[in-house]
Amino acid sequence: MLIAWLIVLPLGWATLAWIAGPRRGAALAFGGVLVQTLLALALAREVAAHGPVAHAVGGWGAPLGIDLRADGLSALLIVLTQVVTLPLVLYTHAWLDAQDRDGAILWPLLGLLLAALHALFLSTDLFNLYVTLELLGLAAVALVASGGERAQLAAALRYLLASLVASGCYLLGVAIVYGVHGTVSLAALSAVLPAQPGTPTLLAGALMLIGLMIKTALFPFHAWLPAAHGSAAAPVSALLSALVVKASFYVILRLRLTVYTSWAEQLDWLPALLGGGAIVYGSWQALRAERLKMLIAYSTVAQLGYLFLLFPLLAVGEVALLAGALQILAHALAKAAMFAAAGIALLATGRDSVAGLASLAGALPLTWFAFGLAGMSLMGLPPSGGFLAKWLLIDAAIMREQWLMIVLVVASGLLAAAYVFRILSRAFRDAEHERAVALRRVPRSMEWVAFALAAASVLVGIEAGAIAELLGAGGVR
Amino acid sequence: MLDVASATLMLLGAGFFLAGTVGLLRFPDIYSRLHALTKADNLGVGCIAVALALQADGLAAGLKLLLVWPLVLLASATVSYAIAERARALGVPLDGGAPDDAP
Amino acid sequence: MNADLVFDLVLGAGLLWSAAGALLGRDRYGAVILFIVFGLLMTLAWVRLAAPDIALAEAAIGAGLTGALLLDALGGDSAGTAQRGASRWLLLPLAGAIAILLAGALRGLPAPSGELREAVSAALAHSGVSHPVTAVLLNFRGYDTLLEVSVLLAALLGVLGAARDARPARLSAAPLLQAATRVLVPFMLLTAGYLLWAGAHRPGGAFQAAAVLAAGAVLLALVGMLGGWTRPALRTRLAIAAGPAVFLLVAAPSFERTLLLQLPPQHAGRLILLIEAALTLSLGFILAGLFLALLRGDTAGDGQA
Amino acid sequence: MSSGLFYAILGCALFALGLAATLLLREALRRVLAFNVMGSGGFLVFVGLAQRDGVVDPVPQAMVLTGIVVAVAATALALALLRRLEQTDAHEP
Amino acid sequence: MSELAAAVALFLLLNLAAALVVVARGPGAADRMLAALLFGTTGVAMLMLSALALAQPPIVDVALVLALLAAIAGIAFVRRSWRTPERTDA
Repeated sequence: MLIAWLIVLPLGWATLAWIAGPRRGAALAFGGVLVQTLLALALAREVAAHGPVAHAVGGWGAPLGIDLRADGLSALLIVLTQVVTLPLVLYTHAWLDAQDRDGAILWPLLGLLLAALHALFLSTDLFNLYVTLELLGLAAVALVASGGERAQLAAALRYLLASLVASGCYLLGVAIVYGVHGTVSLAALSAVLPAQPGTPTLLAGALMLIGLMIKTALFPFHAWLPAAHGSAAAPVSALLSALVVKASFYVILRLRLTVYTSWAEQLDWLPALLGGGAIVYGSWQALRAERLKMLIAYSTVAQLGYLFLLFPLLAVGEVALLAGALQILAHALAKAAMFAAAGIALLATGRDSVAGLASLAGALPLTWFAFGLAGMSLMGLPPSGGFLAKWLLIDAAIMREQWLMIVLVVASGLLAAAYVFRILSRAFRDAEHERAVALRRVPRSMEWVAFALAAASVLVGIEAGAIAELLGAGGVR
Repeated sequence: MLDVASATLMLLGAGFFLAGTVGLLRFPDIYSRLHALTKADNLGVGCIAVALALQADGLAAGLKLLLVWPLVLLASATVSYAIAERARALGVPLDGGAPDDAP
Repeated sequence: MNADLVFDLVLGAGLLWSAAGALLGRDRYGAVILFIVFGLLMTLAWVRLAAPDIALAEAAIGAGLTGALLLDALGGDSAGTAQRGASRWLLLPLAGAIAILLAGALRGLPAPSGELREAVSAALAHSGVSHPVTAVLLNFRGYDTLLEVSVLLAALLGVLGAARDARPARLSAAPLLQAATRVLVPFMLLTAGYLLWAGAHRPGGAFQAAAVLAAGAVLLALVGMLGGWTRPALRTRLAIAAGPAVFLLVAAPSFERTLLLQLPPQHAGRLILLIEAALTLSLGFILAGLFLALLRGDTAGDGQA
Repeated sequence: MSSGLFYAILGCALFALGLAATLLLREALRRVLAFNVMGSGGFLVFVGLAQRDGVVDPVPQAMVLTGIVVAVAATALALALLRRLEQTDAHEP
Repeated sequence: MSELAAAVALFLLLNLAAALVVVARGPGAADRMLAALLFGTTGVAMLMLSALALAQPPIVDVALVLALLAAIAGIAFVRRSWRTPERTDA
C-alpha cells in the first residue's frame, strides 16, 4: 500500500500540475512532497521494524509480473529524496517568483522525476529499471532545457545523447540476459545464475555496467555532467547533483549485491580505480574552475568517485555499505545546499563567478555560512556526515589492507578543503571591490533553505545510528 | 482457376514494379521519372492487391486488401504532384524542354 | 538455399547498407532519407520475426512521425552537409570489432527454456484480453506501460520547455494537398479506431492507434490546416492528461485491492479497453505535440493548439 | 540457422554500427540517427535471441514495443533541442 | 500459392536493392525522395505478399497503415526540407 502510493502520488500530482498550468503547480508540488515525506518515513519505520517490504504489482508476482521491494537501502534513499526535495520546492517557488517565471513545465517535470526515483529505488526487475532510468533521464534533460537559454539547450542535448548511448548499452545487456536466462526479475536471476556465469551473461553485465557508469558520470564518462549541472537553473542543478546521479549508482550497487555477486569480486578494483581517477581529476578541475556552479559540478564528479571506492570493501560487510550510504546522504544534502547557495549568489550579484558568492559574506551571511557548512561536510570535518563516511571508509580499507585507498580518501578530503577554502577565503580579499556591485534582494526563504540543507548534511553524522539500524534491519543482501 | 488468375496478376504486378525501377534508373529527368514511378505504384500494387484479394478468406480481409490500392494511388499521386510542383517552382530543368510540358 | 534464407540475407544486407549510408553518407538529405528507408526495412524485419505488433508500431511511427520530424529538422539548410574527418574511416573497423565481440559471445546458446511464455499463455485467460502481447503490455507488465506513458509526457514537457519563447506558426496553405488530406485523414481516424479495437484480440493497440492519429495531425500541419503550438490551451492539456489520469485511477490501490494495477479478472477486459482508449487520445496528442510544438512557419502566421 | 538467431546477430551488427557512430561522429543529427540504429539493433537482439528456437515470445515483443515508444520520445526531444539551438543561433548570429 | 507469394516478395526485395542505389547515389534530393516513395509502395506490396506467404493475416494491417501514411514523408520533404534547386552533390 505504502509502496503503491509512493509511485501513484508523484505521478498524480504531476498530472494535476500539468492540467492546472502555471497557476497551482507549486502548491500541488509542496502538498505532494509533504505527503510523500510521511509515506517515506512510514515505510522506513516499517522496514526497520519488520524487514524488507515486497509488493507484487497487479498481483501476478515475478517473473510474470513485476515485483517491487523496499529494503533498508531503498527506504533510506526514498526518505533522502523527500528530505532534499521538500526544501527545494520552497526554494524553487521563491526562485521562480524572483525572476517572475512560471513553473508550468517545471512542476510537472519535478513530479515525474520523483516518481522515477521512487520507482527506481523500489524496482527489482531489469527491464523495469530500464524504463525508470529512461523516465529519470528524460525528465532530468527536460528540466535542464526548461530554462530555454542557449547554454542550457546545448548542455541538455549533450546530456541527452550521453544518456541515450548509456540506455542503449544497458538495454542490450538486458536483452542478452533475457535471451540467455528467460527472465529479467532480479530475484529469479539470482536464483538461476551460477557462481561463475557464462560469457554471454558476463558480456551483458559489462554492457549494463558501462551504461550505468555513463549515467553516473563516473570518470572518464563524466564529460556531460559539468555542462549540464553547471548551466541548469540552480534548483535543477541541486536536484540533479543530489539525487539523479545517485540513482544509477544505486542500480550498479543493487546489481552487484543481488545478481553479479561472487564472480564480480575479481573485478571490483576496476570501478574503484576509476573512482580514484574521478576524485583526482574532479578536484583538480574544481580548483581551476572560474564559474562557481562549474566548480560545484566538478566537485560532484570528484565526490561520485568516492562511492566507487566502496566496491572492493563490500566483502567487509555492513560497514562498507553504511559508509557508502552516509556518503550518498551527506553529499546529496551538501551539494543541494551548495547549488542553492550558488543560485542565491547568482540572483543577488547577477553573475555566476567564484568571486560572486564571496561578496555575499557581508551582505548575505546566512547563505555564505550555509556554503561553508556544506563545504565542511564535503571536506569531511567532524561531526559532519562526510566525516563519518570517510572514517568508516578508512576503517573498512584498513580491514582490507587497501592502503592506497586510505591515501585517496585523505587526499580527496584535503583537495575538497582546498577548493572550498578557495571560495570562502575570497570573501575577505574581494569584499571591498565586490561591494561596488549592487546586490539584488533575495527572498529570505531561499537563504534558509540553503542553510537547512547544509545543516542537515552535518546532522547526518549524528543520525548515523538510526541509519545503520535501518540498513541492518533492511537486510540489503 | 482462381489460383491461376491470382498467379498471373502477381507476376504482372512484379513486372510493373520492375518497369518502375528501371524507369527510375534510366529516364533522363525528374518529371519523366515521376511518371515511371507512379505507373509502377498504381499498377503494381493494384495487381498484387487484387491477386491477394482473390486468395483472401472472408469478405472483410478481401476488402481490406482492395482498400490498400486506392490509398496507394492517392498517396503516390499527391506526392508526385507535390514534387513536380516544387521542382517547377525551384526551376528544375526538364531535360531539353521547358518545365511547362511536364506531367 | 531456400527462399526464406535468401530473403533474410538480402533484407539484412539492406538494413546494414541503409544504416551505414545514413550514418556515413556525405549529405544530410541522403542520410535522413536512407534512415526512413531503414525504418521501412525494420518493419519487414519485424514481420519476419513474427512480431506484427512491433511492425505496426515501426511502420506508423517511421512513416508518420519520425520521417517528418527528421525532414523538418533538416530545415532546408544545406549548411554543414559534408561531414569529413578521419574518424569516419575508423568507424567501420571499430563497428566490425564490436559486432564480432557481441555476436561471438552469443554463439552456441542452448534453446531458451520458454518458461515465461508458458506462464503467459497459462495466465492469458485471466488477463481480460486474448492477445498475449496486449496482455503483457497492459496487465502483466502494465506497470512498465504506466511509466512509459510518463516518459512520453516528460519528453513533451521537454520539447515545450525548449520551445518556450519560440513563435508558433502555421504553414502556408497548399490547396491540392489539402484536398488529398481531407480524404486521407478520415481514413486515419477509422484505422486508429480499428487498431484500438483490434488490440484486445489481435495485433494492434493504443500506441499503434495513437501513432496513426498523430500522423494525421502531422499531415494536417504539413498542408497548412493545423497550426503549431507552444502553449497548449486547457482543452489540449486535458486531452493529454486523460491517459495518465485514467491509467492512474485504475492503477491506484483501494481498500479491497491493496496492490498497484490490480485489475479484477471479471472486469479486466473492460478496464483495459478503457485505459487503451484514454491512452490513444493522450498519446496521439503527445506524439502530435512533439512535432507541432516546434513547427516553424515558411510564412510567419498565427497558430494555436 | 534459425531466423531468430540470424536477426539477433544482425542486431549485434547494427548496434555496433550505431555505437561506433555515436562515439566517432560529431554532427548532432547523425548522432541522433546513430542512437536510433543502435536501439533498433538492441531491439532485434532482444526479440531475435529470445525466439532463437523459432517460437514466438510475447514478453520481449511487448518490452520492445515499450522500448520503441521510449526511443521515439527521446528522438523527438533530441531533435527539438537541435532545432531550437539552430533557431536561437539563427536569431542572434 | 504461398510459395509464389514468397517468391514474388523476394523478387520485389531484390528490385528494391536497385532503388536503394538511387537513394544512396541519386543525382538529386528529389530522386532520393522518389526512390523512398517507391520503397514505401513496394513495401506495401511485400507486406501484403508476406501476409499470404507467412500465413499471418495481421500483416495486412501493417500494409494498410503503411499505405495510409505513405504520403506523409514525401509531403514533409517537399514542404519542409526541399528548399534549394537540384544540386548534383545533394
